[in-house]
Amino acid sequence: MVGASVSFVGYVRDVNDGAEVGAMFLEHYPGMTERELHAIAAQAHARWPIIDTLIIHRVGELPALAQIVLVAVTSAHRSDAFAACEFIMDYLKTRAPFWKRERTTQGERWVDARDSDTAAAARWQT
Amino acid sequence: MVGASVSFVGYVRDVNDGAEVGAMFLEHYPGMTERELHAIAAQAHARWPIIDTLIIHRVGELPALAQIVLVAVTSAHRSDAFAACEFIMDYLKTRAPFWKRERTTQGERWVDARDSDTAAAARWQT
Amino acid sequence: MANGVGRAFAAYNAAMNLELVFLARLRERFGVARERLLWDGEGERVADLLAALRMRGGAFAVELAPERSWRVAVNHEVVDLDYVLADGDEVAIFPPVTGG
Amino acid sequence: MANGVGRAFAAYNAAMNLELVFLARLRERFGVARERLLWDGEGERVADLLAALRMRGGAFAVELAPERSWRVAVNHEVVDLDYVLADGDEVAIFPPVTGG
Repeated sequence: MVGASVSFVGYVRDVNDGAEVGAMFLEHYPGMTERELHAIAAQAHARWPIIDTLIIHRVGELPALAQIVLVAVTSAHRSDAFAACEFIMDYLKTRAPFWKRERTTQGERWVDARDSDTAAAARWQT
Repeated sequence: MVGASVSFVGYVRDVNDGAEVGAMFLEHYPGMTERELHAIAAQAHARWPIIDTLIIHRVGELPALAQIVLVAVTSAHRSDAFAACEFIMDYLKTRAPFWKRERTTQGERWVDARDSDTAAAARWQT
Repeated sequence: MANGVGRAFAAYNAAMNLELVFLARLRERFGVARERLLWDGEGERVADLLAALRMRGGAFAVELAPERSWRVAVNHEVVDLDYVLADGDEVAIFPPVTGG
Repeated sequence: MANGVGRAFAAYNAAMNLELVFLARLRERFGVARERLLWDGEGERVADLLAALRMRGGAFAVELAPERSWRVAVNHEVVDLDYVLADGDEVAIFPPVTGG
């Protein structure tokens, strides 16, 4: 029985590493990306007694401040929904095949992977 | 700049401690309850670099499966929003002046405080 | 004691007006939600007021027994038993909270 | 080697058809998103294929250098350099992911 629902929404930043970001292009790998999202959700279900998960990730051209990703988790008790939602986001950032290219005032550039995201995902590997 | 938004919704359980719950009455202490919610939000702002918080808590008669509470937190980075949202919920459960009375198939009863909620709130006191 | 009248009154016998608020289960058991009390009992601490309420017997004696779980807030802020009351205080007594 | 033809073919010189996929920055640098390759090079491991791609020089040599960051997936699953390729495999090479 659903007692708790936790949801996360991520947005396109309008500033990153000092440059103003006007838009972003999100590339994915059709087939592998869907497979990876299912695998991430299955891992969350194996770790916590959660009821349902929803992952929506946009691809293609996105303007600054647009929503990129939604992760929603329902569970009987709130601590499981919080943990599973944060786990899914940390894994999405480091494992799901998505690549961001920013269009800034200084031109276009591919976004590099962040050490902080890798560290966040590593927390769950114990 | 908002990069992340985490929100929590709590629902009226339709089963609790083995009894079927048809509805719930939520009592509050006008004046003190509002004051306590502001204090909880202020604590979250003092602990994490978050941008905004929203707390909505319903009172009065609520049917089973109705939404009781919404907590939403926005921040630049997702870990701050997750932590602050869970912190606010843990404190709401143990400090905010709300009392639940359930109407079950076995009659009406006031809900007792849960040890698990007290333990969850104690996590943040370090 | 917010004004000269209050201070003068207190000088005689520490009498003060208190607004008592009972919430949730306590409100139901006592059959009262709010009560205006002219408090001229012994002492000015919260503990003294609670002792006086227990003297009423019945549900007051049962529910406010020291081993039961209740909290006291004065003017919307949780206080402990040594808190010293003042004229005009709103004193709320309630069971452990169960919100969210 | 999914069928008899493939097996017979492999008996001669281990030749196989591979579908190469380049993504994101690598797709841009190489100027190609997908490439069908009849692979009859030395060895059947991912490492052998990468060595052959580096021999093309240019952006391939630069971007696929061992010290650069890239990942390889075969049939949509990330693999390491010792993974043994088979006829019909889809081999994707891409930079570290930056989703969410």
